[in-house]
Amino acid sequence: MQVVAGIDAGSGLTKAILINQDRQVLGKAITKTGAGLEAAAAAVLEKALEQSGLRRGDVSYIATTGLGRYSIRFRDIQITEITSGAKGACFLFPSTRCVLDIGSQSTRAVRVRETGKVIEFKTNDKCAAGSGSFLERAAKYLQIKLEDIGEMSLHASNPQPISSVCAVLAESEIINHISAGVSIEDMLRGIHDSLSERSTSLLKRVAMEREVTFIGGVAKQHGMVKALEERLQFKVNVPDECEFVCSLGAALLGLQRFQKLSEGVGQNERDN
Amino acid sequence: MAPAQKSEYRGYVHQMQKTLMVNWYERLGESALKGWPPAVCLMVSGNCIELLQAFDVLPIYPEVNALQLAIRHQSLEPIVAAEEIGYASDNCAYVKADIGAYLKGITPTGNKMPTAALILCNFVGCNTYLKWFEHVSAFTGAPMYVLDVPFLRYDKPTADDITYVVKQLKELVGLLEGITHTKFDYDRFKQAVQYSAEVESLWSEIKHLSKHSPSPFDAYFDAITLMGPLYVYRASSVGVDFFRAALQELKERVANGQGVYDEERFRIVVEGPPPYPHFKTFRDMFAKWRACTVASTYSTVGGLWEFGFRHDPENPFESVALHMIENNVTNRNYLQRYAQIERYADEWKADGVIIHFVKSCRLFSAGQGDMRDYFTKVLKRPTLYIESDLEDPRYFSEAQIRNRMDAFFESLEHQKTMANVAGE
Amino acid sequence: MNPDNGIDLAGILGQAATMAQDVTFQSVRGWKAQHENAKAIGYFPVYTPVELIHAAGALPVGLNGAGDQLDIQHADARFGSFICSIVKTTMELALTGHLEPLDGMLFHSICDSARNLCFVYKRHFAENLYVDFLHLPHNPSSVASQEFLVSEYRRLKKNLENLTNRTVTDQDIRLAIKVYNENRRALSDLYRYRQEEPHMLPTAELYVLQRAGNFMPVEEHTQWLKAVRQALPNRPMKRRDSIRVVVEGSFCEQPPIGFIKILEGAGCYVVDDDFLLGKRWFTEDVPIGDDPIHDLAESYVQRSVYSSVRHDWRKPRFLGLVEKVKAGKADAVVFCLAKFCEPAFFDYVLFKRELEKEGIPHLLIEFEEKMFTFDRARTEIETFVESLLFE
Amino acid sequence: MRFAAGVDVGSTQTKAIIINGEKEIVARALVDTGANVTKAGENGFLEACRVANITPRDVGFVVGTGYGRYKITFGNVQMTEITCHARGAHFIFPHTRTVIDMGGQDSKAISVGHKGEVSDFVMNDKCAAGTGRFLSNAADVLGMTLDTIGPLSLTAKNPVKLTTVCTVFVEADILSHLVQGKIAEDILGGVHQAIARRTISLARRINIDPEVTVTGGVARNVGMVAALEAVLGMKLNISPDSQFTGALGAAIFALEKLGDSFESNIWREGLCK
Ligand SMILES: Nc1ncnc2c1ncn2[C@@H]1O[C@H](COP(=O)(O)OP(=O)(O)O)[C@@H](O)[C@H]1O
Ligand SMILES: Nc1ncnc2c1ncn2[C@@H]1O[C@H](COP(=O)(O)OP(=O)(O)O)[C@@H](O)[C@H]1O
Ligand code: SF4
Ligand code: SF4
Ligand code: SF4
Repeated sequence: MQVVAGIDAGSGLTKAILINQDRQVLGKAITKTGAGLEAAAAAVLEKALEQSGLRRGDVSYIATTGLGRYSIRFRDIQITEITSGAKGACFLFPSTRCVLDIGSQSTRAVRVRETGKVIEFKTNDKCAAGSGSFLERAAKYLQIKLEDIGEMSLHASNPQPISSVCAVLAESEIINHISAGVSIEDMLRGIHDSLSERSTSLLKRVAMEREVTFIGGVAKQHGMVKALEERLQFKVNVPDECEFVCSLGAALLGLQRFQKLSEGVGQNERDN
Repeated sequence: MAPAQKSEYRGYVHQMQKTLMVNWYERLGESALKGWPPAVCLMVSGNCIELLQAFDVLPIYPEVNALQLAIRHQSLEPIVAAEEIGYASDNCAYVKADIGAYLKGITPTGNKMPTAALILCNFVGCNTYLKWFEHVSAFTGAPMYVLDVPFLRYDKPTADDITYVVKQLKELVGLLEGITHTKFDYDRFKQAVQYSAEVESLWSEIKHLSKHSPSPFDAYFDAITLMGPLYVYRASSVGVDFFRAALQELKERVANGQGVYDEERFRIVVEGPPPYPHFKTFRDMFAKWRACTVASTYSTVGGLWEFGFRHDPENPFESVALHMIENNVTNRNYLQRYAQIERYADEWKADGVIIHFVKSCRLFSAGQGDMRDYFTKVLKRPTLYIESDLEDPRYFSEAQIRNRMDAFFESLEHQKTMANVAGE
Repeated sequence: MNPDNGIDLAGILGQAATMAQDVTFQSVRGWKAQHENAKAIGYFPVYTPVELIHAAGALPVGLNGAGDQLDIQHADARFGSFICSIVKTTMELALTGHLEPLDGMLFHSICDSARNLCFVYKRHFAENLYVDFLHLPHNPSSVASQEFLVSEYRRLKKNLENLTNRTVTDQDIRLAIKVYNENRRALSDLYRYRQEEPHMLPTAELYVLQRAGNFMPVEEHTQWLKAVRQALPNRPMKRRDSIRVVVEGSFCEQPPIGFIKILEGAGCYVVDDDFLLGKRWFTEDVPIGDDPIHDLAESYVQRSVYSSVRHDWRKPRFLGLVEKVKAGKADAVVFCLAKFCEPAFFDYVLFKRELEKEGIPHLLIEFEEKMFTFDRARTEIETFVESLLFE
Repeated sequence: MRFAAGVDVGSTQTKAIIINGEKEIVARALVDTGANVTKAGENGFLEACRVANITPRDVGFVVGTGYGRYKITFGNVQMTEITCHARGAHFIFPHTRTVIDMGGQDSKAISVGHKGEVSDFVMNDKCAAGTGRFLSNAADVLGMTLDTIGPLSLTAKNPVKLTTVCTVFVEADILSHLVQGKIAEDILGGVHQAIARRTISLARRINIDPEVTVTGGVARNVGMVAALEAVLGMKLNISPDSQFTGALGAAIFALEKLGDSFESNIWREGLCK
């Protein structure tokens, strides 16, 4: 049996997934990244192995992705989270043509081919506006739990838009809304509306096509999904376990690469 | 806090202005339908409308279209459309609004706009214009001619500068002959230049009226209203009639002691284009303090006439060239702009200068920090610096700007009170 | 500095790397110490007639900002938000006294920010610094534009004569044209070599080699370039699994060298670029005839490389880019645009449109000369490379 | 007794000061602004009244200032915090010619005339980069409190370089430094330096003439003060009341407006329970 591991070393969480040559998932695990990227990666890999009853020696190939992909010295290959996210999304939803990934720091729109290969992508990097941390701060500010945001936003009756481009300054706007008596639900929906507006425009910049698959931590928020669907006027795919999409993609790409290598194709030497 | 004051006066001039602009748009609409008369796209700054008038060619001013969209709160949609095809969020929003509007088929009046028979890029200072018109030409397929105007790098244009522009103007004549299938009529050109000279005298006189206290009109907000006819009708008898009537009306106001505000508290010089998407809000911030703008650099983008320059029917080509090179704010160098503002502040007896930094427009804004430095530190003029945009509504942060404006006027008031105390 | 036959490639490259970003201008100071009463004239990118400066016996000094060598502390107050970094660092260099070795500074009509910078310079420094602005014609289709440029060059020549206190003869200019033709040829040789054997000459090296030329006499620089060219084929270098790209958009503000390294490290062979474009802005030798100023002007109008700050509506720039891609057998274009560089960002739209028509993949990366971490850029470039490598 | 009050409703915290006819501070109050600006202003004012042991009606005149000043329903007049900070700083340090105010969401620099009047000012624009909020975020990421980061930053040996002064992105930046094994002192040293540089670069737009007084909540941070002094190369005035400077300035204006009268002409019954 061939076993390929995909490890996604993110700033907050590190995730690992194991697949076999038939692209079946053998095990997966998640852990807090903490200070040591490599240690977290090793630990999470162990956990996944344990879950699937395998040993380290069984793993034929390790692909890493995410911010810390270079810090994991025991990798065989590193892949960016954009490539692996697209791959993972397309594996889960084969008709995907565009992937929207909203994480804590950035929002990305990716247009892909059937194979999951990236054709074009755009990231927002000017400002933290329009990404997950914006929501995190809002939650903190409104003193509600992150997990509740999605649900609450669904119950909005009169959403209030947020116009500020800055996550920090948007707080002042939030304050204004609150003192004007706007409900928290309406405010959250307003934030989701502004986020989906920005995401839609990002999607349009990569020449959006259907179907759209929505991944990243923010995809967990139902309210956000709904706001996005309303703006796009069509349904989007949302994977059940969006946190594993990137590690899955990495594992799949790793498998591809591994099989190629076994056929004797030259080594990719991009690392250093 | 003093109650906000109603600031706008709405006179006969305003009605007439509206009619004139509506007529212009209607003629453009007609041209779009019938394909005649031909229309030429050109830039407001240092425009050579005289030459177009001599051929009866209609001007299209993309900037005027863009600002109309912004004033009507319709600029965001085209801007976003343009960004979706690759324009950067920091590119000049005038361009984005114009291109986006073209892509989406939006026009300021809802009428169709004619395809330009010629994209005449009269390069007068703004490098963005070159890009803008190249893009319009690329998207519409219309032919383009760049009329290159050397930047005014010294106090006066060189003889070579003038020769260069005159030669190009003559090439342009050939192009216009081709478009209109008519032979160039030198006398008509001279006549057009003659009209311009008259309009310029009237306009200049109007601008000097704001030296009165109270000023009969606001030389930023109201002046903008008068600027449309200045670009579209300058070289025609219609323009002469309009500005004669405007001068008459404003003179009457002066005679009756009518000002923008009953009690004018502050006299201000404004530098930089206005925030069109928030025009009214911005004006109200002045009105709250009864602060009247007595002079503005923005009102000289089309031409700078209050210091004496006139088109000259005896030397029509040279004077058109001189207008383009030397007598509009956009082609004048930065230090000349400082001098212009200082002259306003001095001769128009202003209490302070407000610099409106516009993110879109590097022509105006690159270096305004230094300008601010010069006015506050060297000339010791109270100067306020605020930032927003002239077309993109997303860059106007109302609370922040209001805060700065209030603080500025609070300090002006304080200084005035103390000067009075000292004077007593 | 004169490399013998036992060429010390590493030595030259090392020296170049040190010089490339030296904001204290040691080599310019050294040159001035050796040449009594000689002047050094700085110039802002892109299109400077360095030949005229050389002919006046002065040292042309290319200023490409201050990279990450200088913290902007004073210039922000002059050029605020939404203005590119090179304008600020060029101001900062002057405000902090770094430009003391220079006697003059030239600017041109490339963009509104650079132009206004020229006049802000005049206000602050004109007392000790000759500051001039050249209007380069934007209407090359008109016969008048060449005449105009001749008049502009003559004006510059006169000003330089006043500054250096000597008469510049046609023969001086012809000689200058000749040495710059040689320099350009040597540089083109290296470019051509890199295009053929990109693994043999990393772009980061070619870049510093080029940039060092900003601060040294052109004749010496040419010798360096030739020596390097000779030594290159003997290097032990490994071929890598990379894609061939053309870099577009860095004609004025320059990306940090670390950024160029990242670009290569993430899997790109740069087969053509517009870094330091001012060094190579004629496509052919400038002819050496009876009226050398006329030859220079004619070359600008007829034979200069396109860039986002040169306007020639006879031939759109996007066609130039496509040609470049084809000539370089490139797989893709990477746009490296300086943050807030208006000309570059405008051109991107039409470039993109044309590349898509031609089916050429492209990527846009924004940089600032003073940036020093490249994680985001690296991720994006890698993704792009992966999108071309993985199928 | 005559009393006048200044209430400074800031973006982060609300400050209230009550002074008597002799311009002596009789009460201070500091409350978090939180979500309800109107309430924050009220709470601050009531708290100050409580401390002073007087009723709201005893306060003859109230000047509201700060970002939320328009939401102060019980105030007589509103003035911008710029004017008030200049006045307050001048009151505490009469030789002040420059005020650097560092608050929760913005920073500003003010040129002050001999009588405490504003002659010029600048503020940061649209971006919360490099403000007090930036510091609190940095503290959060490192799991520390605002009180400790300043002193700790003073012990930095090799301050790190920050990529961004964006208040939001800084979290990632700090995390990546942590990942690289940088110690908290050095990270904090870098954070403070970055803000100091940015603030001074803003302040250079006006004339930074001595004496320079730092006001606003961030002035309570010794690390910040040290960093500012290092960049500027001069000593700075810091008052223990730095955060109250705006409110104090407002109170002084209020006292002037009150003139010789004692009583409020505004009915504050709603506030007296
Ligand atoms: N349980 C949850 N419920 C709602 N939102 C969540 C949840 N977990 C994470 N998020 C959102 O997702 C973001 C993190 O997304 P993620 O894709 O993990 O980011 P990254 O990979 O960039 O660290 C958070 O900022 C938050 O807004
Ligand atoms: N004890 C403290 N030590 C250090 N910094 C503090 C302390 N208390 C408050 N601050 C800083 O002061 C800021 C609030 O300042 P303040 O001037 O009240 O702002 P605003 O007027 O905008 O509310 C906070 O963001 C915090 O960074
Ligand atoms: S505006 Fe806000 S989110 Fe954007 S850079 Fe500034 S602080 Fe960061
Ligand atoms: S940059 Fe300025 S002058 Fe040029 S088109 Fe834009 S707004 Fe007009
Ligand atoms: S980088 Fe771009 S915007 Fe800046 S000076 Fe150069 S050409 Fe102008």
